[in-house]
Amino acid sequence: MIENFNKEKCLEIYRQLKIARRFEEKTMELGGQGEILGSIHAGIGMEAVGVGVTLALKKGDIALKTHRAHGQLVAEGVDPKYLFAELMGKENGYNKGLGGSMHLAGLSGVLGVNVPMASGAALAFKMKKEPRVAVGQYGDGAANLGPLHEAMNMAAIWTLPAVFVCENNGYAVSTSSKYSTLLKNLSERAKAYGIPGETVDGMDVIEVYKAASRLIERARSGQGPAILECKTYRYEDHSKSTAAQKLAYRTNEEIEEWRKKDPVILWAARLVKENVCTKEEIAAMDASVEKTIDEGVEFARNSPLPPLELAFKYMYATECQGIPQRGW
Amino acid sequence: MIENFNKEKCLEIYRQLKIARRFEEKTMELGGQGEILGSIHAGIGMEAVGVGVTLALKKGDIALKTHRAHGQLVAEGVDPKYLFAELMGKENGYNKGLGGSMHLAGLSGVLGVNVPMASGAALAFKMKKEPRVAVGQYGDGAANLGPLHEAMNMAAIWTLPAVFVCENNGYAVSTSSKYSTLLKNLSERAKAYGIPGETVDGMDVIEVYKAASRLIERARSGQGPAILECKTYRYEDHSKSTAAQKLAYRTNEEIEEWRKKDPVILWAARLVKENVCTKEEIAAMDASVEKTIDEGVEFARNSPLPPLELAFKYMYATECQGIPQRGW
Amino acid sequence: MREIRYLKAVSEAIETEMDNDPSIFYMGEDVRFALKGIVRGFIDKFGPERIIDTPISESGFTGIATGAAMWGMRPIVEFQISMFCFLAFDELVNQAVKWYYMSGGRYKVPVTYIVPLNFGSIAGQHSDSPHSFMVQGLMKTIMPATAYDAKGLVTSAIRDNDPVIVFLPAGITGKKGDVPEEQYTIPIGVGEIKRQGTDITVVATGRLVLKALEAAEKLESEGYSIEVFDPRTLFPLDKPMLAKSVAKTGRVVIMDDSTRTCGFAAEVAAFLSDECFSSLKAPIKRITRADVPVPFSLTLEKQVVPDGVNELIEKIYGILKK
Amino acid sequence: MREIRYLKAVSEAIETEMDNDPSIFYMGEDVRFALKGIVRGFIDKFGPERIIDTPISESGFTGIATGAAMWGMRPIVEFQISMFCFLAFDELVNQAVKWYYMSGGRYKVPVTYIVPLNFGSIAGQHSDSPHSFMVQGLMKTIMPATAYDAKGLVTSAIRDNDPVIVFLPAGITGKKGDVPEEQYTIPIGVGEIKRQGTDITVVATGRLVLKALEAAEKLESEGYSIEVFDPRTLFPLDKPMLAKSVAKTGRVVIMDDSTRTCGFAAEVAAFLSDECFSSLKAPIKRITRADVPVPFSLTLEKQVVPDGVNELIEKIYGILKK
Ligand SMILES: Cc1ncc(C[n+]2csc(CCOP(=O)(O)OP(=O)(O)O)c2C)c(N)n1
Ligand SMILES: Cc1ncc(C[n+]2csc(CCOP(=O)(O)OP(=O)(O)O)c2C)c(N)n1
Ligand SMILES: [Mg+2]
Ligand SMILES: [Mg+2]
Repeated sequence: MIENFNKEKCLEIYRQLKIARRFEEKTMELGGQGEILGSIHAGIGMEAVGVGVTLALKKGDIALKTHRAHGQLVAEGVDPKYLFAELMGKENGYNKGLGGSMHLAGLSGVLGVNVPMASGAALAFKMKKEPRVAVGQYGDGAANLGPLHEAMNMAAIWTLPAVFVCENNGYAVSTSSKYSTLLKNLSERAKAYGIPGETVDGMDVIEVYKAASRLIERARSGQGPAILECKTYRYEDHSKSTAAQKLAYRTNEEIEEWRKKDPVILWAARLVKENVCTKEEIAAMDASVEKTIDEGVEFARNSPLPPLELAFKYMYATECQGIPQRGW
Repeated sequence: MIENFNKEKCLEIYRQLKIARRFEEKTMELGGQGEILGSIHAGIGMEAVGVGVTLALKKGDIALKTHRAHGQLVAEGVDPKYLFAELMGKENGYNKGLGGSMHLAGLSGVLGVNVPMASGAALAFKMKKEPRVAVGQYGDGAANLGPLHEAMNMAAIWTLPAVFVCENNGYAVSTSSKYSTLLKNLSERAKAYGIPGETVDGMDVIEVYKAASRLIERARSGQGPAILECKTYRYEDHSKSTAAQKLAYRTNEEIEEWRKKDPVILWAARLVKENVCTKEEIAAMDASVEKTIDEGVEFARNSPLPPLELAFKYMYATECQGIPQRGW
Repeated sequence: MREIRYLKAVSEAIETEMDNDPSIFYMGEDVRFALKGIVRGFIDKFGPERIIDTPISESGFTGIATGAAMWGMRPIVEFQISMFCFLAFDELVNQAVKWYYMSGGRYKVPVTYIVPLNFGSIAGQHSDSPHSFMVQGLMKTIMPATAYDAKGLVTSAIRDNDPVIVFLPAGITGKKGDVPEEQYTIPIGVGEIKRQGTDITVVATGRLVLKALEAAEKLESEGYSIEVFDPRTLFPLDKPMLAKSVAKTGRVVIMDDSTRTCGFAAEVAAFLSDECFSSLKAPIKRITRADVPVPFSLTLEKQVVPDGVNELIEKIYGILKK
Repeated sequence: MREIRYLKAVSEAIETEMDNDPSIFYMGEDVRFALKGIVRGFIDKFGPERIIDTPISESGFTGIATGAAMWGMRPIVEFQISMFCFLAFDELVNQAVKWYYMSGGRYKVPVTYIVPLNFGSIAGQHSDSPHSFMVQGLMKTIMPATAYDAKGLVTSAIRDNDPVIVFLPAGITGKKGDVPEEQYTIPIGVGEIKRQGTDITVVATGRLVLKALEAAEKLESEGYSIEVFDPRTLFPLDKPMLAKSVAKTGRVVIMDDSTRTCGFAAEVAAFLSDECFSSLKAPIKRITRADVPVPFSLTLEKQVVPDGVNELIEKIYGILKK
């Protein structure tokens, strides 16, 4: 047993890590082929953060994610088929084809704003006396945005049930976090709000899970928010569109170093090594994941394009005469 | 001798404290009579901060001030007559009657933005290799604004010659700083940027001066920015317009407690007590200050109103055809 | 009917909605002490859980309201000064307005923003009337001109499932008017002909509605018949009602208290010059603020911010005396 | 003359100005690596002192640029994505634009902002063309349509002593055009008739200028004579040149790639319906984006963002075939 997880749970964690990875790899592949349009930011290499956080959530809790969180959404339980359909701009996509990768399922295209949004959700939970916690995730780059700072302070003074998870993958596009802050750990920013801040190995799903659980339960029990920084890494370039530029902001050696800590591979190895399951069971899980992914892609491919009027349908929740106006 | 200041300098400090006080008292008085329009935020009680900072500046240094800094401007050497003229909306006002109290001489009406502005000035000094330092002042309320946080971080990573002075007078309008932050000292926010933060008694002009000098010279020598928090107090209500509402967010006892630490009175008392000067010399200085103030008011009263075309004159520094447009 | 002040009408609308719906809360700077006079006494009744003082963090608390709304609350956000719309601009037009759409209908953002307007020797950064930015930003925007309209429109704003921004015009929030005791709604997007006339349609917003009525009164004695159309909702604009009025009069002056270029008045003129072109008998005139910040000196301010009556009479002479 | 790409023309203008004036520096996110392609190679020439990478702090670095400008520098600020105008909105329209005025001429803010525009399956928060907000905000706003105009206008923008915002339209920055090697300026506020015609004036901005020319070409074979007016500077608008064109043609279609309501096209229509009223022979038509965020699905995006050619031809038929 690892951390009180029985075999089934351990395998389930593996499934989550793996499907998160495979979903994003498939997305990049389909992007390369032009089947998925727009920009795609893959979180390949960072799965332990999303899955670790997901494991720490209880029913009713929410995690507002970054632009790199397609995989985390799948790990959380969103059926990949609706996400693929969204990414292909289809009518039965998760956001009806209106959002796409950068505004998927409530992920904002504007960095940092999910910290205020998560704080707002936490405020709602607190006001409704629901025992729920809201997690707001953000990158090392987004950490430098003012609205995020403002919201963290409010979350602190109002003792909101929120946890802020900084996914520090070392870079914001080409800009090293060693350049954008003088701090060694971004969790030290917690001192500006008088709340706890912790830093963990973000490549280790159990480390993330343990710290996240502790801070989430702390928040749930009314002790207020905290910052959890997870040191992690993205193997891919910043996005599908930047990859073509081959910007030399990091070395291949660095990437290879981090790959040695691969959260998916290491978790599988650990399960086998600690005799939690067999190689064959891992392989079977891989096959099952692959099937789900393939079915998802097929579903999306076979889904219809949205009707043209859809472009004007979801503008206002309460309709008013004369809007939205068309452009010609 | 106090802190290496000879008698002349000590008296000059008194003059600065006193004229800062009298300028603002007169402004409030004229505001009450309707001779000065608009909102006025008086910094009466807080003079030690502005004067202490002013003392610490060298030629070429700049201090971007808050909405409560009319007195500090005068202490810095701006002739009161141009400020009174501005506050009366006259043509020869410091801002030609276009700015008024809340946008006086480069003070922004938007809280917190003088921290980015001061950082920008510091960047300019650094790029031009000028040995100048920029001070950005802000209140305990303004401390919670995001743009300020963003700029402090940039000042830190770029090692800019800037010092950020937090004038913590305990309140933002009716909102206690005990409510708006969990921190005891707002200087602790410096930890979020990896820069030094200090807190001093903001009622003591020498304490402010000493700490400000140290941090300003530190910045000048290329060691980067710092936060200096000055604990202080405003005797008046938030502004001319809020005073009428008599909001009960603080007690008279509290005000009286702080009045005991009055920076102007205590400095005069100390000079006499430590035999730096006589009571008579203080009285003579008071009279001289009064004269300057009265002359300033007279000058402003006798100044002409601006010509109507002035409303359209200073919109663009490089003129273009057709703008600015009139409204009718 | 009972007469109450405009601000009291706003207050009543909010109070009654808060009585009836526990998911509504009110947040902003210094709202416990009701600095802007809108929620006077609310703290005693609703407590600090529902009357929430915020730190000075406009962008952050606007974002928090969005999040709270997405997860089931109905926040009302007060901006202490109008310019704070600028600090929270992304949160308003790029987040709150867009989430319902971007999420394909998954998230609703029922937030009401209350923005008191002001000018009069407070100059550059305190005198803006940023409503036209919100109109351009596609946010439902209301600007009631009377106490009656205020109560009904604010009630609708709070009940609406989209973000709605309410501008309270400078200078008229102390004015009294007939207001029913019971709660009622005025639909968003429906204007009102505040005065019937046949010679010219004056489109006026907010405080300028009252100025237009005053001018119309004066001109009546000279034999001119002025129709005054108050859109009440700036976005969406009640185009059918406006078109009908212009079909009758054929002449238009638009009076709005924001910047001229790309302001609300521009949109009205653009609409009319397309869809009501054949009705038009004269150039469409605008009376707006000048395209400069508001100067401090009162003498100069009057060059920039229209008083409303004189400028309008002059424009109307210019059109009708030809 | 030598042909170079539009983006290269922008780059050349900036490089030459930086060569000549040490007070100019360039700042933004990932500019050392020239992520947006504008300052490629600059880091080697000018070093990290003048090519400054910023953290992700749009409001803060815009404010820092303002401060640096007030104290003698001439910053150029690149926004990686257009929507960041919203995050820095206060710093742009409430600070940078207003300081010269509020200070009575004491502080100048000579900053140039470079905003690359984009759309095409990037949806809601990445597809905005926020130029009309800047026009409403009274900031000098330019949007060159050709490589030639780009070099001349960007040079003027950098030399201007006020804040000037430059929008680089989506899709056309890779297009080649004749551009002189030497530095030259095109005055801010002066438009250009890009094509002479007699039947109708098409006012088009940015990428839509090229679409208008394409449509005009097509329609010529059908016997229609189309005049294409490119304002080049959106604020201030070259009203005399526009008025002259409309005096000749009497008919107008305005084509602009921002939201419809209160957008640039609205201002153009409002101007014409007042000052050129007597010239007008037909309703003024607008082709703009629809008043919704840009949807992700390409099928839907085409319903919202005008392609330019087909919509224009249809509108022109509607007007001329009557
Ligand atoms: C406010 C804002 N600024 C800039 C961008 C453009 N952008 C998208 S992702 C990105 C890098 C973000 O870095 P980080 O927060 O560390 O997340 P990561 O991409 O490394 O996961 C940038 C600059 C944006 N989307 N929003
Ligand atoms: C961004 C912004 N928010 C709110 C205001 C309105 N306002 C003016 S002064 C003030 C209180 C400021 O408190 P603090 O920063 O502590 O300075 P103090 O007035 O106490 O000197 C407020 C809320 C403003 N001018 N700017
Ligand atoms: Mg990162
Ligand atoms: Mg204070």
